[in-house]
Amino acid sequence: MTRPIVQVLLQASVTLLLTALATAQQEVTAYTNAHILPGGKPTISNATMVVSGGKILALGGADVKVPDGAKVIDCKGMTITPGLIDASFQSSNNQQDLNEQSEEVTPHLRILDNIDPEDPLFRRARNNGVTAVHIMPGTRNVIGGLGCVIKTYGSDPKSMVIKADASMRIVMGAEPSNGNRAIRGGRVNSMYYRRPTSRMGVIWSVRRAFYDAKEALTKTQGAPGDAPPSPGTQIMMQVLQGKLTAVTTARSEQDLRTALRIAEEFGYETVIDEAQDAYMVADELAKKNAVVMLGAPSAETISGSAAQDGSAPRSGTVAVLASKGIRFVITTGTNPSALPLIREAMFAHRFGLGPQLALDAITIEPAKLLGLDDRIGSLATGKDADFVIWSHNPLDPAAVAVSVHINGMSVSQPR
Amino acid sequence: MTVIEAGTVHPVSGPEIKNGVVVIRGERILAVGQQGELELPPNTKVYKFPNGHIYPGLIDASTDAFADAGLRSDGSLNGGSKIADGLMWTDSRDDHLIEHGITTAYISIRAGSQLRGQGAIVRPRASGFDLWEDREQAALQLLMTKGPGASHALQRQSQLEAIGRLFDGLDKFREAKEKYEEELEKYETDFEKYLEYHAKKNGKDKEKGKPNGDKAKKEESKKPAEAKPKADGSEPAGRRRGGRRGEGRPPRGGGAQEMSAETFEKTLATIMALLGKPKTETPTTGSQDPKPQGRSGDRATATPTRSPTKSGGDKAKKGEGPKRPKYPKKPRPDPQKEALLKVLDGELPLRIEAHRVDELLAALRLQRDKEIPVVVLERAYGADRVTRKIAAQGATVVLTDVLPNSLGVPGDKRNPYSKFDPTALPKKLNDEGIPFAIASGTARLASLLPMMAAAAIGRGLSEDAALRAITLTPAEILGIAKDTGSLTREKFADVIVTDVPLFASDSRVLLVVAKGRTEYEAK
Amino acid sequence: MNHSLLRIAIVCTTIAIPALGQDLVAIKAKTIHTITGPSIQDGVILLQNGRIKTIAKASDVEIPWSATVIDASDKIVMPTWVLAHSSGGMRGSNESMQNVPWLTVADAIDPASTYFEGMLRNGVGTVHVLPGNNTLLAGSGLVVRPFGRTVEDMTVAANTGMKMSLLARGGSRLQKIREMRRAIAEIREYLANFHREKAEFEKEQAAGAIPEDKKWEKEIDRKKQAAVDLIEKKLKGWLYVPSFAELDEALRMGKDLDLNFVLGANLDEAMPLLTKLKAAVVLDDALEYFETDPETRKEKQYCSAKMLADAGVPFALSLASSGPSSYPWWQFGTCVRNGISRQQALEALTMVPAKMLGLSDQIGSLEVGKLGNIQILTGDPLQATTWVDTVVLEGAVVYERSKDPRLKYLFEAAKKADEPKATSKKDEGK
Amino acid sequence: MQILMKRRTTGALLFTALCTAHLCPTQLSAQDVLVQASKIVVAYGEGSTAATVLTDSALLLRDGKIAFVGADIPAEARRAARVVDYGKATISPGFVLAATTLGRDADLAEGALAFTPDLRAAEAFDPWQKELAQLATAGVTSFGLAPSPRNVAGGIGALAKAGKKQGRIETAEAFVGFSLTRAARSQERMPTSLMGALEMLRDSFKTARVGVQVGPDLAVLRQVMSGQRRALIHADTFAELNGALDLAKNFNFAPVIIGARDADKVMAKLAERGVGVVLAPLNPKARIADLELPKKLAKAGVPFCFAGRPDQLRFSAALAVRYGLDRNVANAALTRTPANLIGALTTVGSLRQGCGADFVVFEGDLLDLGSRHVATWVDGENLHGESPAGAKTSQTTNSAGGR
Repeated sequence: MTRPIVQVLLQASVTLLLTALATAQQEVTAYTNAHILPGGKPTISNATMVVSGGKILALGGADVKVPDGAKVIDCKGMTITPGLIDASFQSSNNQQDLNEQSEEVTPHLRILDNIDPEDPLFRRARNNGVTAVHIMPGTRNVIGGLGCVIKTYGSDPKSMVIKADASMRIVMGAEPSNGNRAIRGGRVNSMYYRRPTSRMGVIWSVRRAFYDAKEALTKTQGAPGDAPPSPGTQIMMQVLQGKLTAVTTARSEQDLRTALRIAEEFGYETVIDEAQDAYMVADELAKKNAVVMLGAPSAETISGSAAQDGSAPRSGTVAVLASKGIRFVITTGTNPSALPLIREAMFAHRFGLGPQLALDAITIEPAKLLGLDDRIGSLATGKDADFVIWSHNPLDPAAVAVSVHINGMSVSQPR
Repeated sequence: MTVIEAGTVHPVSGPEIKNGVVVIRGERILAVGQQGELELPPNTKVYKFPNGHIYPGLIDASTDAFADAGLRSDGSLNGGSKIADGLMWTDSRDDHLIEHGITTAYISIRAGSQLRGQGAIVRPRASGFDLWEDREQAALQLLMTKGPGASHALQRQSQLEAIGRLFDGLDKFREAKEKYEEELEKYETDFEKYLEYHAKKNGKDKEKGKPNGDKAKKEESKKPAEAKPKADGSEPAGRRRGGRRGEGRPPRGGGAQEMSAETFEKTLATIMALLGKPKTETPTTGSQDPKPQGRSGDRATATPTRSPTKSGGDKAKKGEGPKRPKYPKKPRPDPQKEALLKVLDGELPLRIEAHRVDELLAALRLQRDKEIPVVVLERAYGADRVTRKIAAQGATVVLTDVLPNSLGVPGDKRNPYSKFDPTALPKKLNDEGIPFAIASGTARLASLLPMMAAAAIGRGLSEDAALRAITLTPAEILGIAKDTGSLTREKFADVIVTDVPLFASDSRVLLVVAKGRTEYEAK
Repeated sequence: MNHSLLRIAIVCTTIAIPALGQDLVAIKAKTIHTITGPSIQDGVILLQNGRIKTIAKASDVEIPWSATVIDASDKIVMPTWVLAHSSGGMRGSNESMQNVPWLTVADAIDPASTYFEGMLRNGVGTVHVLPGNNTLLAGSGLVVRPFGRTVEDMTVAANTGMKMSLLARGGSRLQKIREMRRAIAEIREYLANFHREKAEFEKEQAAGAIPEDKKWEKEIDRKKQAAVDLIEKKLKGWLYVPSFAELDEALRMGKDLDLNFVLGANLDEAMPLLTKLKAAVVLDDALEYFETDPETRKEKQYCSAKMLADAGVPFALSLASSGPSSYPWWQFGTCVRNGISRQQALEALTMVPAKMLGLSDQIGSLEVGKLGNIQILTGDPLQATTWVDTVVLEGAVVYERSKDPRLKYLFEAAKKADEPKATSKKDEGK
Repeated sequence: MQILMKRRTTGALLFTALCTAHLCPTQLSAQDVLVQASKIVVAYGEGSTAATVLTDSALLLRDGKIAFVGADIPAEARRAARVVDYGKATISPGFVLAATTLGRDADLAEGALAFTPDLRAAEAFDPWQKELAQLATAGVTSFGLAPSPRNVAGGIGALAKAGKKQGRIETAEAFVGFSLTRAARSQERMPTSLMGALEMLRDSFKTARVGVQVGPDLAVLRQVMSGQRRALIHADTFAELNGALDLAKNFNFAPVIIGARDADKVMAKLAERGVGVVLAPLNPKARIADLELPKKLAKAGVPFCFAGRPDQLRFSAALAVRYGLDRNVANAALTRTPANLIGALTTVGSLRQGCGADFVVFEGDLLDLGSRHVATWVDGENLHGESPAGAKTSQTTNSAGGR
């Protein structure tokens, strides 16, 4: 019995030692005469940024002087932007591990258990300037479970997490019912003989899950003695109470309208994911001031298992969303042939989105959407020092992420 | 001049020498002996390993190094394909054979159905490799096994018969070649005589200017069939034989399609002859032969319809002098048959991969029936039960997978190979005096060659026999024993040095000298 | 639905355009990039009968009154791109039989194919159409202009090369090499046999066995003419080399045939061999690829264009039929991103392919006397926001962005939104 | 203690009393055995401590146990005992196989439910199964019969030994087997993903810790949390390893990881928390990084051993030595560490007084494949190889073809 206690004491002292070490050698670095796009604010040319201890100390034009003893890095001719944030990122697990397929509705399962920091897709994202990603369970279940926001570098998933339970994913459309088979007599030899087997069935599962949650909400005020609601229902209750944002993945026009209708029916706030047909329902989205996480604007076709629900994406969608004043972010989404995030923004810029809006759609807007704009998303004093030094203007096809920094530490020298 | 001194020298061709020395001049070994015995000229490079061990360069008698994944799965190999064509240095982990002390390796590929191409002997280098001069085609690989899957004895029997059929038709091919050579010389001489005759004759009756209808007709008939205009070259070619429509693959058994066009023309010609058609010039080739070679032109001349006029011509103008000779038809080149001929002549050893006892017996029967002089049995797991026959027929054996229980969990009924014990086999072959080599089998296991020999020692094989099985015997099997395989005068200077005895589990190669050049030196 | 609709749209636009390059055309441009010479600011290009008459600054050129003027004074003018190797624009690009050297793409090109419409939209002025990669000797190609009602209209140059390929489908690389060697050996044998018979005929004639007046009228079989020209180096060979494994064999074949190589991906293992390439090569459209080291499981990104540039081998780019690599600006961006100079990237779609096709005196750059193949861009060719505004082929306007049906379809949504401020200028201010 | 055992043709019963009387009458008054050899390794050291080695000494075996070692063998017992002298050979403790299902995966995995921690593997042990015969040939004297990795919580593993005619269970309840690998997630039942598996375990451990009155399965989890029973968790990829280690940290028990293919990604955590690792047998064709994993584990001070196929145990140790592992650690990995990891250090893994008389005899260092495997003794009986002095005891099986 004594062993575990000794162990705890030992660990405590070790962690104390580490933090002391970190603060002692407080390295201060200054990045001088760079062209800085702070995100959300206008550009500052030949500016200086001072970083130390993983935070941004100072940022500004000529008025910011370099503290003595600081390591100076000259970024002549280069551009510094905040670290990019991908609000809908697909890690490379195969489909089987992205969803718990023994049931269709599993709201309480966390994708965090699946994260492998040395996943090659994280390294590719880092090399292209992405410093934080929002990962959600797969699109195989009707209600997949809890997504999380993590930084794209770290030795242990726990240390990478910025926001543990950031969202709950709901999937509209036929995709969740693809693998199920109707029980029409004959041998039932696998668990996949179950509902839902159609789009109606999928929406019915969502409605029933929310109904149970509403039921549990009213009941708890009543008799406290009953058995506590199942963990899944507890999560659904948080969504209904507005404590947890629900992300609804919907691609075709029909699914988008259903998503908005269900959200209105049960009275919860929802963010629309993928939304290839957004330009067809732009007015309704604007009316309900919904937020859209647009999947891969550059894609000419939808590939992978989602092709059934996908529709022909239109290049003009970004311009429509911008002109209608709909809040949206650009993401790589579930399309396996999506380009790196910065190139998606470049294509959005080509299809008519202003340069400032295009950059904001992959930096400050996703931070606001995920409720983390106090820590990441833009370059301002006190925020995390997540930033990228680009060789050219980032929306230039020849732009390369010269160095990517997370918490002030350079995490990748791609070239 | 280079000198290597070490605690013990294992020359393989002689007893172990304590505190020995190997003297190398240029590419060859000058002398092997006790330290201090030989005086050394001034500018010699001296390597000293006080408690190291010197061995001859290891020889891997069967590996698939320098072959990338595409070549290792190339199902199209047949008797004619030269593996040396496809070998490439790609600096992958499997290509660094030299670091494991392997100075010579025989490369073969385990892909393809029966005849699996001609293996090559290579000398690995620090980066790249050299082909052994005249050993680019070192042996013909033949597969005579159905593999570890459960297979019916009758199935294996029918496979062995099919292999037997490969060898017949060879003598016909050889005669056709020789006949073609003779005809060619005869044609040259006849043509000269024919020209002289006419030159002489024209010299005499310049004024007569006799038209010579017969030859003109012969010339005219040589005109190739009038081909359709190029534009509609895509009209459907002759009957498709084999190969599914829309499938880009060439029709299987390319020869078969050509056969059908020929028989088609013969039958057409005989029908024409039967009908007594007066038309003598060649039938317009309705069945336009899609084969690009000019063969349709030649074959047209060879069709029987022509022959009657020729023979007729002879009789009528008896006193006319030599007629114009006909250019002989070149037989289709068939690299596979040429390789099989070389096997029968003994120039090319035949390597037969046979695992089970009945497959080994069938291989030995093939050697007896076809009198194949040099046969090497590969991977002969069941060889311990046919040792007498192997010894009687002088076949040699190359063993691979000599690692503990490498063929499966012992006693596992589902796996027919689990009853073979590859580590105990070397001792039994050694007792029967059958020359055998231990080889890695695949480039990934090249670094474990000494460990395989150690595994054999663990099951009773003597240390010298084990060392010989990875140095001198493979050299003899590959036919390069006069140049390498042991530390003897005038052989190539292939020398490796290890820190502890080679067969210890943690033995490390410190130095590799191949052909006198220092190829690898451990840091 | 939309394919047939679009095709009708193209046909009707072509009729409206006046006959090609009869008269004088003048193009006023903000910047003219001539590729071979220096760029000219606010220049004017004068075309006569489809050929460039003068290129100079606007100040020292006097535009004749009869010339039709194209005002591009706020745009960039460049020569149209040249694609040295492509197998698009044909109903089927591969014959099912392996050895068909007598075929020609002239019989398969479909002038109304949307492929050529895509070429115009991307500013491509000359395309060398060759058969696909699945056959051994696949037949000869044709250099065409992506505009015209019939194949004859579109043809720029014929007999430009025989397509050969070493692509082994179904893992039979050695067999493919063997078949290629045998096919070439048989053609050589046929040729040698033909010359031997001719020599013997002359000897017989000299010796009097054949009367003097009889001439030798046997000539090469029409079906083998193309292959014989290839052997006699009268016809260029375009050899598709799928990966590093076939490069060795390709170099060996290059010694005795006049070959241009079309390199596939996965070339990093053959880095030392690349330096042995003497002539320019064409690169597949996929320029970047990832490779995972089996030992360390680390992923490394390679760019075939960079490898060739380091080996000092001039290269030409190709465009895919769809996806990002079907846009020239994306291919240029990929090259510059991997460390290739801007000029070398631009030449990879202009002068280098023109030289490979042997048409460097006709196309590839804006010089006096060359064909008037000109594209007018809204901005710098290496920028993502640049669109091709107009394409002029041999003095005739063949493409205008405002009348492009496909772009209308893609951006229709922007039109439907009631207020016009959806365009990028409006967003600048926000 | 009349155990009804049936002669094993189709699982028939055998009356022990009748059988022993008939087969080996001399067995009743078991005579002591004195085993001599030039070198006897009593036990290999843990980590860097040296092995305790006796030269030209002997062991006295009585009733299948080691009665006296070396000098303290009483004189009269030495005279009365039957002498077995192995001359130049080396005697070392028998190999211990930490966790194996001995090819009977189906018997050791409950198909319907993924969470069955209270099932006992001992009950699925077939003492007459033919795989036992291979153990002596491979030098394995005792093994941990573990539940199959096809269940998230497989059940309670046992320590067993092979015998001359039949195997026997040494300790019925040794450790508890869990699994997070793909095998546990590819059945057609809950869980089908790693998220589901971890959630199931977290949930069960939470109710076991907090619940007042719990069923037999959660009682087993309590024993694990209290440290009474070792937990052996199958885990290969980083996500599985990380999940297992976090689970162990949250519920405060020291697990042993089986498989650990990506162990170098979590090396620091393994070392810091003193977690043991049971590696799968080394595949000679694997990556160099995989072959050097034992060396890295030894450098980081993580106790490890090999398991899986018994006939590959010694070869795996030899391969590990070839790729840089220190010889002492390799020897310990075959004998002492596995016994320690499954909590059976007092009975197997060394030749101290009171341990089972399980040892192997080799000519030369057993880590070099070139040294000949002379004999294997289990519970004082010679199961493999000839014993030089005494009559040729009936070997179980070393020639191919089973019995």
